[in-house]
Amino acid sequence: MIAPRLDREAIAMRVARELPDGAYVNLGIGIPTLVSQFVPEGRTVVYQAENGVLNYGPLAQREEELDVDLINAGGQFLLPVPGMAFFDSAQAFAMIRGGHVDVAVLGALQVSQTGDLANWMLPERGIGNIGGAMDLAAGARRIIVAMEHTDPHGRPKVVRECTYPLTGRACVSLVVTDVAVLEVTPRGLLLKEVAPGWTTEAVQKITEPRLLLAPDLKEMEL
Amino acid sequence: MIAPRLDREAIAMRVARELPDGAYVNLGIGIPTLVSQFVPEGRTVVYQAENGVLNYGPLAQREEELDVDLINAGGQFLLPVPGMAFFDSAQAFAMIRGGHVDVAVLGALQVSQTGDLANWMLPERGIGNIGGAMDLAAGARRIIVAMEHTDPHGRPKVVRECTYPLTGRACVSLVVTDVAVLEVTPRGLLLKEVAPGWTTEAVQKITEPRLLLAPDLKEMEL
Amino acid sequence: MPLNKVVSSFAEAVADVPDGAVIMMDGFGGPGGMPQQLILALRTQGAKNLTIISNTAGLPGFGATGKEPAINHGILVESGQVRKVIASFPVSPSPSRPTAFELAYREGRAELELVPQGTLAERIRAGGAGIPAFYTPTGVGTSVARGKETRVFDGRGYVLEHALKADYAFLRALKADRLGNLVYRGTSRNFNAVMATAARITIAEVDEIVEPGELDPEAIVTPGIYVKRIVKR
Amino acid sequence: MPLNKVVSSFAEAVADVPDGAVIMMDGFGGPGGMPQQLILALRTQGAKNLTIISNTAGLPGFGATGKEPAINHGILVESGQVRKVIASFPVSPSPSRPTAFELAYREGRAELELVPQGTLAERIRAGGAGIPAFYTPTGVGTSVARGKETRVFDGRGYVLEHALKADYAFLRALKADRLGNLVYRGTSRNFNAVMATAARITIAEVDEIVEPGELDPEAIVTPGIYVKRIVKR
Repeated sequence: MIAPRLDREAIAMRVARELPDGAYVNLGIGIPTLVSQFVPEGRTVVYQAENGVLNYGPLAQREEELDVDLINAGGQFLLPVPGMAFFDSAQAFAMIRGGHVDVAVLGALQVSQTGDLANWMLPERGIGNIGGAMDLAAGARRIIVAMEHTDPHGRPKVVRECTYPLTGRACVSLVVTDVAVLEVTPRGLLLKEVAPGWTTEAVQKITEPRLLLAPDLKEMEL
Repeated sequence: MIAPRLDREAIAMRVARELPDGAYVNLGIGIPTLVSQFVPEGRTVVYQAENGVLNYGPLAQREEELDVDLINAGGQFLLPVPGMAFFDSAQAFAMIRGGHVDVAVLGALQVSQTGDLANWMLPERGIGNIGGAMDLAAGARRIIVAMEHTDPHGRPKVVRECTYPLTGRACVSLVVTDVAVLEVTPRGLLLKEVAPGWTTEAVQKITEPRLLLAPDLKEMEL
Repeated sequence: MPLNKVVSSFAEAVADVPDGAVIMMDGFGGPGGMPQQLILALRTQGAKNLTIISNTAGLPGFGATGKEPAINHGILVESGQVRKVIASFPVSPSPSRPTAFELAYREGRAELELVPQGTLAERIRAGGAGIPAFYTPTGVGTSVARGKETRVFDGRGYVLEHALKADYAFLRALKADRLGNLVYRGTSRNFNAVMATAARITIAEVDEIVEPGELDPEAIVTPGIYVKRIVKR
Repeated sequence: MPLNKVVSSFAEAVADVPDGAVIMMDGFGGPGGMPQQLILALRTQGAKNLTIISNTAGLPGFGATGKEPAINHGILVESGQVRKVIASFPVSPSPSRPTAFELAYREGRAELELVPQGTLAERIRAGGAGIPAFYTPTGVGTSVARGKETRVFDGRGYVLEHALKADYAFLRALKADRLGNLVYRGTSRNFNAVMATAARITIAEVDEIVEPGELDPEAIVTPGIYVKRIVKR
C-alpha cells in the first residue's frame, strides 16, 4: 500500500496521452511544461502561449541560443521553428477566451469535487499572481490539471470545496496526479485510474471528497 | 443676390483648409473624396479608410494601375505609396471609434441646428446603407459636413430637426456648403462665412433654423 | 500525423454546409477579398435558408476592374439560397439599380439585420474573442439603437451590442501554409481576418499554398489556430 | 511639413510626463519588449505618483539571458516614483524573494489593482478601440469579480469590465519609419502592440528608424496613427 508516487515526468507522460492529434494546447507552468516531451509518436500537438506565439517547439538549451524576444509564457526560451506565428497579448487571449485552445494543462493548489480550480494564490502570502490562469480556466475547451495529489504538508489537494482563492468555477475536466486520474462528472469525482501499486482505498484516504469508482477502473498506463 | 453657388470642387477646397498639418483624416464618399486634392501646400494630411488602409495617396487612373486589392472605402482604386499600412476592419474601426481619427469629412442629407447628422437613408426608399458613417459620426474627433445647402428639390438641408433617419446626434462641428460655412455652437448655428456674392439674408432664406451671425463674418476664402 | 489542412477541391470544402447554416464572408465590395470559388461551389452544393453575415448583400460591379467577373454572394441571393443577411451596406448606392437582395427583401423573401460597419466588425471580433457583449457609442440616438439597452459611462451614452458567430467563415487570402497560417493582400484583408476568428469552421480560399516557414512569422495575420480548411484557387 | 515623429533623445521623449501620470508599458518578463531606455530616462526625469499599467510590477531576472542587464519598471518602484500598479503578475513567483513592489505594497507605499492577464489586455484594447466596457467570462465566481456587475448571456455568467486608457504608453519595438509605423520582434510584441492604441501619447523606443516604404505594408503591426514619438536606442 505504500507504493511509490509517480514523479513529475510520469504525471506529464500520463497527461500527454490525453492530447488528441491536431490539438491546440496551452501548457501552464510547473508540471505542465514537461508534457510536450511525452506526446506519443505520430501525434501532432500545436502549442499556444499567451504571450503571443503559436506553434512553438523545443526549448532553447545552449547559452548562445537564448533570445529574449523568443520566450513562452513561463519565461522559457524557445527555438524558432517553421510555421511559428507571433501576435499580441489581446489576440493571444482572444484565442483563449474565444474557445480556440482545445486543451489547457494547468497546475493547481486545490481542485474541488465540482471542478473548481484554485491555483494562483497561497492565502498566507496575501498577494499573488493571476497571470493568464483565469482566462485559460474560463476559455480553454478542456482543462486538465496536473499536480501532486497532496500538498507539501501532506494535506489533500483534491477537496470538497476550495479554501484557497479560486481561479475558476467548475472548469476542470480531468485531474492527473501522482497517484490517480480523476474525471469531474456531474455526479462527482470519478476515479478512473490508480498509479501502479495503489489501491482505490489508498487514493481515497488522501482525497477529501468521496470518490466514485469507474466501472472500468484500471492502473495508470504511461 | 442670385450669385452663383460654389461647385463641388470649391466646397472641397474650402474644407481642405480646415485640415491641420499632421491630421489623420477620413473622407466619406461624394464631395468629401474631392478634398484631398486641395490640401494647401506644405501641409501633410494622412488619410485613413475604414476598409483597412492608412496613409493612402493618389487614386489610380490608368486601366493598368487598377488593383482590386487596393481600394479605399468608396471603392476607388489607389496607388501604392511608401509608408502605407494595411489592417483589418476591426482594427480600422477601432481606430475610428477610439478617437484616433482627427477629422472625418462626410456628406449629408440633413444637418440639424444641434449638429445631428442624417446621411444614410432617404426615407422613401425604405432601405439604406449605413456603412461606416455611424462609426465615423460617433468616433472621429471632429466631423465636418461637406454638402450642397439645399436638396435637389430646393429644400433646406440645414434644418431645425432632422426628419430623415439619423446617423448620429450632436456630432457635427462644421458645415461647409455651396453658399456658407456654419459652425455648430451650444447656442445654435453660427454663420461664419458666405460664398462670394451671397448675403447673410440670402443664406438664411434657404436655411431652416435661425442663424447666429459671427462677429467676424466674412466671405469664404478658397 | 503532420498537420495538414489542405482540402483538394472547393466542392469538398463546402460539402458539409447544411441548410440553415450561418456563413460569414467578406464583401467590402468587388472581387478583392471575396471567396469567389467557395461561393460558386456553395451555389452548386445548394444549401438553402442560409444566413449570410457580410458587409454587403452582394453589390455587382463595386470595386471591379473589368479584368475579371466580380462574383460575390449576390449569386446566392439570386439562386434563392439566402434567407437572411446581416450587413451594413446591403443595397446599391443608386436606388434605380436594385440588387437581387433588394428585390428579395422588398418581396419578403429575405430578411435584413442592418448593422453599422464598425459595429459589425466589432461584433464579429467579439464572437471570436469570447466576449458576449460590449458597449459602443456607435448608433446611439439612431434607429440601430432601437430596442437595445443603452447606458451612460463617463457622461456619454453607449449601446449594448452582442457578439456574432457563425457556423462557417469563407475567407479569401493570398497565401496559406498547410498549418493554416494566412496572409492577405492589401485592402482585401478587411473583414476576412476578423471573420476567420468567429466561425466554427473557417475555410480559406487562397492563391498559393506554401510550406511552413515560408511565411514570415512576424507577418502572419491569421494564425493557423483559426483555420480548419484551405483550398487553392 | 512631411510627417516626422522622431525625437532626438530619450530625455526629450519623456520630458513632459507630469506627476500623477498613468503610463502603460510592456513587461511580460525580462528585457524582451521592455522600453528600457524610456524607463531609465523617466527615472532621471523624476515624475512621481505614477500609475503603471503593465503585466508585471517589475520582475528582476525573469526572461533574462545574462547577456545584458534586465532593466524594467521595477526601478521606478525602487526610486519611489510609483503610487499604483495595475497588473496581472505583480510579484515574484517565489515568496522568499520579494520584489521592490511587493515590499512597497506590504508597507502601504504602493497600491495594486490585480487583473487577469487576458482581461488586462482586453481592457487596454477596449480603451484604444472606443469600447467603454465589455463582458468577459474570465474571473466569474472569483475574487476579481467581487463588486462588479455580473450578467448571464446564453446561460453562462460574465463580468462587466471597463476600458483602461493612459496618458502615455512606452513601447519597445524593433523598427519604426518616421510616420510611426512599427514592427516588433518575436514574443516582444505582446502587450506593446495593444498598449500603442490606448494612450494619449504613445512613445516607441526602437532599434532602427527606416524610411517610409522600407517596412512591408502587409507586416506593419502598429500603424503610425497610434504613435506620437519615436526614439532610437
